[in-house]
Amino acid sequence: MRYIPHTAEDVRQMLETVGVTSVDDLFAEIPSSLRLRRSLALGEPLAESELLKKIRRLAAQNATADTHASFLGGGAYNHFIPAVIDQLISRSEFYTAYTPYQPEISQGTLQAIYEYQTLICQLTGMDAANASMYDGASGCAEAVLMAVRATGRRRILLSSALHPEYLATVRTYCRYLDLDLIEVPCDAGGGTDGAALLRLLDDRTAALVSGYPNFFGVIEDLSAQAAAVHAVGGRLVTVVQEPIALGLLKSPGELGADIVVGEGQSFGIPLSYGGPYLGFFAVRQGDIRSMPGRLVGQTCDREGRRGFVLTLATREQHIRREKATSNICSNQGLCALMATIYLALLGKAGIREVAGHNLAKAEYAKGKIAALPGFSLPLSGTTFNEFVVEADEGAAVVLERLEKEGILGGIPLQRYFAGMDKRFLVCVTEQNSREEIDALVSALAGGKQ
Amino acid sequence: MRYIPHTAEDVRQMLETVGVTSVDDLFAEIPSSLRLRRSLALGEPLAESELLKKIRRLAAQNATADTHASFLGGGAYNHFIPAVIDQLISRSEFYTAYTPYQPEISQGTLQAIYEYQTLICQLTGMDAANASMYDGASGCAEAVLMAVRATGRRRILLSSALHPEYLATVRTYCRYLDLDLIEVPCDAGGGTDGAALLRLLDDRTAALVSGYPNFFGVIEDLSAQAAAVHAVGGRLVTVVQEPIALGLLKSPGELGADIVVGEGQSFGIPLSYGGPYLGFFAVRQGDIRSMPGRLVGQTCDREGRRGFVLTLATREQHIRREKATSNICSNQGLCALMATIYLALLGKAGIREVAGHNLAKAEYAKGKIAALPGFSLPLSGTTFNEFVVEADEGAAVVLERLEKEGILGGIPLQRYFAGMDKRFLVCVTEQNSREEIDALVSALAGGKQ
Amino acid sequence: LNEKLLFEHSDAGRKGYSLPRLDVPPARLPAALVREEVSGFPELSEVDVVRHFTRLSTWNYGVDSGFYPLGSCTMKYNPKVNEVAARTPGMAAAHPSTPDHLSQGALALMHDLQEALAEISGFPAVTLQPAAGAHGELAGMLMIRAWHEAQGNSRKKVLIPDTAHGTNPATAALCGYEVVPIASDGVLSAAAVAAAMGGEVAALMITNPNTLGLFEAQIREICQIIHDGGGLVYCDGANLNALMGIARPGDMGIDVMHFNLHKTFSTPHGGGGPGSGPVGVTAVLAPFLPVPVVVEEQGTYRLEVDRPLSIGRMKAFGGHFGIMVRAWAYIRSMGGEGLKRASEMAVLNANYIRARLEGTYHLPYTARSLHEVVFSDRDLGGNCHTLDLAKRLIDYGYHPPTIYFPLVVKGAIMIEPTETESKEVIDEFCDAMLSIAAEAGENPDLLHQAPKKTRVGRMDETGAARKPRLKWEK
Amino acid sequence: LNEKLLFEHSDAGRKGYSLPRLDVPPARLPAALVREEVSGFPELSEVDVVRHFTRLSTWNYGVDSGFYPLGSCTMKYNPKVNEVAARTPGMAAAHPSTPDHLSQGALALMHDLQEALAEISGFPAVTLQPAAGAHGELAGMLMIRAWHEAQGNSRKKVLIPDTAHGTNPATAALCGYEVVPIASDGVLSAAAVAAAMGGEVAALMITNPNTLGLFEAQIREICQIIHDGGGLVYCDGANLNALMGIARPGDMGIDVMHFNLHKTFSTPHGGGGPGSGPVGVTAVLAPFLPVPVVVEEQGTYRLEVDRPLSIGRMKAFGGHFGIMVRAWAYIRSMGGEGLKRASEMAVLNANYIRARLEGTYHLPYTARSLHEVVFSDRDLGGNCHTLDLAKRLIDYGYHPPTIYFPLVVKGAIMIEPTETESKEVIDEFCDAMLSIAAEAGENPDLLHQAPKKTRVGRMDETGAARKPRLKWEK
Repeated sequence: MRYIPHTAEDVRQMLETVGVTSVDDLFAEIPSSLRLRRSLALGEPLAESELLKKIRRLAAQNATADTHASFLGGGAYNHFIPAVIDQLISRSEFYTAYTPYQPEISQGTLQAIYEYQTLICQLTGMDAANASMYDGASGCAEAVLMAVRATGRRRILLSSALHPEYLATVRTYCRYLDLDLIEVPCDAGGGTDGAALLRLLDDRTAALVSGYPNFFGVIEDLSAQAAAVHAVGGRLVTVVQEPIALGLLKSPGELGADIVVGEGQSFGIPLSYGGPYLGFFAVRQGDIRSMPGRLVGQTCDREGRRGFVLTLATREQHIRREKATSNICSNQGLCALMATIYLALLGKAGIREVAGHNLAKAEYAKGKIAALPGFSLPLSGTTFNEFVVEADEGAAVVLERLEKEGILGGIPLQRYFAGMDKRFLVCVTEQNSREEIDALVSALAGGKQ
Repeated sequence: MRYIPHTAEDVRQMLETVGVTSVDDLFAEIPSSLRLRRSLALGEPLAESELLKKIRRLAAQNATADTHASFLGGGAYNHFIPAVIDQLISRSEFYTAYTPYQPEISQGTLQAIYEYQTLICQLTGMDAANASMYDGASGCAEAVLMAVRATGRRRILLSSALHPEYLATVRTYCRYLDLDLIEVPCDAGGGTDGAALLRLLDDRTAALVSGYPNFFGVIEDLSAQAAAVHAVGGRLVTVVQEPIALGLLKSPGELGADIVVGEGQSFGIPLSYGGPYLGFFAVRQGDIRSMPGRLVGQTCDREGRRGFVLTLATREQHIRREKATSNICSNQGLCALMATIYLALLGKAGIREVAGHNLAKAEYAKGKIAALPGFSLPLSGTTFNEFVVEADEGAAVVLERLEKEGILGGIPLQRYFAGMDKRFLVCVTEQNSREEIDALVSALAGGKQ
Repeated sequence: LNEKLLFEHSDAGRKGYSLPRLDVPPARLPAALVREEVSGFPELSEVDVVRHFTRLSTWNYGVDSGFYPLGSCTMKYNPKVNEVAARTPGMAAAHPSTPDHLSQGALALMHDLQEALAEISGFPAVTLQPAAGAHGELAGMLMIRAWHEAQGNSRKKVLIPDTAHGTNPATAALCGYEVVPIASDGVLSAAAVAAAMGGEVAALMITNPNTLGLFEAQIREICQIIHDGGGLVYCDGANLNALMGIARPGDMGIDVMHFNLHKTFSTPHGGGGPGSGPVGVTAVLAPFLPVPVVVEEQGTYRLEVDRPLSIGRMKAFGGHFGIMVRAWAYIRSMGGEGLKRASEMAVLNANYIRARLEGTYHLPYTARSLHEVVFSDRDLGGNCHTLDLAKRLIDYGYHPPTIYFPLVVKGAIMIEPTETESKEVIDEFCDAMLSIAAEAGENPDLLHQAPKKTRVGRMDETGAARKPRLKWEK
Repeated sequence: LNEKLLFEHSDAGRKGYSLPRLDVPPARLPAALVREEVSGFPELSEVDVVRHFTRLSTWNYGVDSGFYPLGSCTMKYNPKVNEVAARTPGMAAAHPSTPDHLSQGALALMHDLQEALAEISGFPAVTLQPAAGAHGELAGMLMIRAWHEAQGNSRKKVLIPDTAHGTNPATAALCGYEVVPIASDGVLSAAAVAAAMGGEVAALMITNPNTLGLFEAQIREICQIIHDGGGLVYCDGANLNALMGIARPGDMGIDVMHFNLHKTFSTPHGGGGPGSGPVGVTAVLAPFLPVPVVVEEQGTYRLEVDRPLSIGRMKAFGGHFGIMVRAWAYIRSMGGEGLKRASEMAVLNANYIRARLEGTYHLPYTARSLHEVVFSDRDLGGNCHTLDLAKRLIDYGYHPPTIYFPLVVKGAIMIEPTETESKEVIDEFCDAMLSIAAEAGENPDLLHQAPKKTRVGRMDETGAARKPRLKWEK
């Protein structure tokens, strides 16, 4: 057994020292009626070569950007991942370590998280960031809970242009917390409707939660939303599902956001069929102690050498138990490390350049698609790297046609919104070549161009 | 430029310190007539994503055991490579280090080589092994040179059942050294002809060089050869091109070999279209100082702690210059590390088990093929995991037919031996499933079974 | 070697990244939307970045560095082939919104994992969505509450023994429950549960084996009491590594349990995450599982989202798929007998440590241990405490055990060896523990000053919390 | 942490490997052929093996650990994407005996690399077969001799300057040549060559830039003299990193040169290998190239073996293909301008180090340096020598430069920074060098006792050689 080192002789000696005669005796405290009297029906162990064959056979049944031209986005993005990241996170000192409870032998993890926290603050324009949450959706739910704690209010306005799975997650988290969750409709541009927002805001409102860019790819007017929600004493929670956009866009902090959460998958983390990803979470100075999740802080040792530790743990569940800011008791350590390495490689110029490529490719695609008969761009708002397309013949038919030409053309909005059967969400990143975009356009047109 | 860190400001400051006004001035000693006055025609630099796309496109044009059922052997073998090996050799402390000239910061490399040397000695039954040579073929050539040095004789008998590319390499190395290279023919079993050997041996003979198993997969009678060559005062050089066989076979040392060389690719090293591989080289105690290549020895530091160093360097070119035992000035460090990890994982039981699977699969295939009309096994000698097949319709025709069914059926011997147009060499390893072997047999039969 | 922060290495104009030439016309956003630059972002070449993180890594200690007996964390060896499996391009590059019929490999693997976890635990239905143990707890407790609500029953209390993980009360609170602690005497007695049970009690949250490493021998009776009172039983599955192939929580009367794939099923801890926290439930609770659920029909798999009683989504997409691949690879590599052997050897290792240290270290609870053993610092000499012992172990080359938990043991030292450690490793560790106990009496300063062999010594944690510095600034 | 030898960890019955169940009948060899067991072989589980080598690795220093200014070794950064490229399954799993028409990707890459090396060096024909620099030297000198022999000319002498690498004379000897050393004064003079040239001389072996980091400015004249005398010129290409895009050896009159892919073209040194040593030659020598040669015809590639004048094979198969993939990836990532920039910055770095250290360390040769600079220990105080300086640099966190080479400089300190080091790194290194020079005067014991921060101190090398212990025994 390649993962278990015990030889028969080891077992014999150890049992003798323990003072029992068989391995079975070790389980004597388990009532006999509870013992499993058969083998687990999990089959024979696979040799390593068989296992790899099997996983490759399964993997071959999945369509990816390697097998298809892919225009899938909607909260998970196909960006290039430099080889350096995998090389570094594969160092076992990083990936086989646990939570850095012992700072003297965890400075690698701790310093990297401190750098991660700094990068997130720089990108979002906020004062403090935690060591990460499970993903953008759960981070969004935690932001709602935090706004409730911070304001003592129980009414939450949720933009209906948020990612539908984020909305669903917020609803799950809040299910038994006696909160009012109210959706704010969209305007014709695809952003949160400003007039409706003003109508719905009141002095019971803890927060407005909106996307930047939102689920439809549209860049919301955060300044106006911040002004409106601040006017009633509420918080603006900004949700960034595609943070590459922040390479170009004004930071939410600059525009007045109070809590910024988002999905960090774009930063060098594999798509991996939906996870593990990276929820980032950033707040203003005054809210640090009500923020959920782990935090790393700088300090020094007895000899004055700089070092880093987990800090402000008094907010957390292992100390505060039922009074904790959250029940979360891990962070996405390795994913945060990937993002840190990714952002370090890109740097100031790179993040802007990548964002620029995404924008340019998406704009190119938009222009071509808008010009096709039978297709339109129903939303007028400014977008970054994804946008909604409407097809007269219906989204399902179109997407099926694309599939036959080896193209994953986008996400049918019918999946989330009843009645949107003609619309689908198209995402174009720096990974899509002009050739691929042209092929998409040509296939949309029915291959008749 | 992602691999060059110099900013414009760095360059300015550095030039100022150097005391020149431009980078071009640094090259002032190069006569102007020798300066290249144009750009190198190597095209635009590729971004990392483009490079990977390009290499994947090229890779897709190669047939491998992933795309075909492969029965190719002949000096390079398709064995399973445990994932642990790549994980460990990818630690940059190993793969980005140089030759361990500074033992204080190279104990990792040094101890691993010491372990490698030990494993090779255990496997071959010899007293000392060097830190490795380029490959089996060049190691074989170095063994010939060493036999000449050790005996002061200039006549070398080479079994004609050695790998033809090894023979060719020996001829190249000896081209201008005024030696007599004489081939010993094969017998009907496919081994070195014992009678011919006795005729050719004389007291001018420095060595007999033969394979174990030999190129045709046949297990030679080393004891008899050792007795014969020792009787005239020569050395027996044993060449092991498939060392997995040593998991089952008596060690060459036990049978009387004086120098054992071979190819270590089978020990966890990727096929990689021919290299880099691993030449191993082992000798008897008395010959240590005339052995070529690096050696690692155990010693201790000033405080008596055990440690390892490069040793007996006085044999080598950087000290002995034209009197060196060889001009080799590197070893296959990382490949030796792969082999060390591989053998450590297999261990005493594993090496035997893998060898047993190879034998069993090859015997199964032999039995099935021998039973096919139109096919025969022309050599009667005992084999390990490869064997020669003769096809009435001709090897080329048969192999082409197999190719069409997705099978790389073997190596046509016509490639090396004029007149052997009906024969091909078939290799079966633990990687070939019974299903694959049955498919081979069925395809050989013309798919009519 | 010291290593500066990324930002301190930075030099204007460096980049460690390359893009292809832009093959479409450049585009611009309206100027009002555009920021100047990402102020403060580092500028580094590839080699700068590689050296930086390579050096940082050397200040860490992982399972591959040595023995890591962190109690309750199951720091077993993380097989390397599982890393390869998770990186298989068709798995790692699969987009979560790919149509089901083009994701059959991923879905088949998830379904197979669901089934395997069901078999191991004895629960008929499993969700893979939760991201970590605590997330699974939340999902589990939400299902319990949803079940009660579906019965028109709005009980508000949850019983939690004093040995519980801190996440248990935190989770109960997130579900709108009030926590009622129950005292145990190492092992929870049915009588104590009976005394606490009442019509207001929605559930009991229990850990089995508990955080003292002891089997809750009265579990069947306890479940019966809760069920009879109209409640449900939640089990924290953190300690499942003691039970695989030995006994199944689903057979004990438990209604819901989460799994920690990063503990029991060997996926790496990643320096704090990502984990994965699937949840198994009884048939009664199956309709309440979060969506999506992977469903098989005639060899075809699909993500089912239309489940009217579901508690909804716990997060976006289907869960930590990359972690599932690793856990699946582990289960398939071990097979049923292998998993049983793992639990057996884990328990043997813990008992062997107990036997070797028991005379020297104080053992507050003496019932037979399963996969972990909890000592206290009571008998340590020289005014040395658990923290000093832990730091001294670092100098001996070990990661310390979990300390000061569970709270019911003063100065707790909670040791979980796991099955991947050999007798040789365990013996050397026990020797070190015994040697430190001797040092505490003879030369306590060795403990108080420890660690000495690390890059930094004991940190000023109070200062860190009093005036938090949470990011770098120029 | 100490770490025992593999064999000392071993315990009977452990295994870190698994095989599928045998799906054919077992077979047996005749008993007389079969050994008992591989006596002494270790028995370990997977975790044992992983920890063992992980720990060993931490005692090493690589380019990713820090600055590695080993002169003449060109320890530049090894790009990570190249490692991925070499591991692409279609490349890493390709068998060398696959028919050419099923190996077009591999052959196309090799052909492209041949062409790129030809363009960089100015030689029209290139072989990729040699396994390392010294192996390339051997191939090159064999071709020179074969050419002479083909002319019916059996000259027996080879001229080698005193600054040459030790491999040069060793190689000449392997080709049956007698070595005639020529004295240089840092740079070789045409006059000295003219004086040594004669009808017995087959070739000159030269390194350019030479091992002092100086350009052989009279190279054109020197080649002319050799050619006029009926000889050929071999160039050791170890120092090509100074010249890419600046000047081409093939344009200087040189006839044969080897490349070190593991130096100039960024492939990792692997702790001593594998390298790769292609050879470029003039059109006249092309027929003598070793076989196989990759040939292109109308977009199809094949391995050509039938070349009657060829010197034959240097080894089995086509060479270190895995290394070629990395070098190809590097060249394609850099492009023509990038390679030139690499040479420029490599030379700038060396000159900057020279400028910063020149007042403090003795510089025996003062001609303008190219990619490396050679100091001596003449001016070091406190009876400190080059070895002491080197060991003290280790305590500062650096790999030492090459020491005591070239032989023409007493106590040589040969520093080659390469282009991948930033000004920041170089400045810190120079600060360390200056600080050590000061220490030598003030506190020489710091140097004599160094290194102090490593796992082991200076080793007893004499003892090791006197009584060699080359393998572990029980």
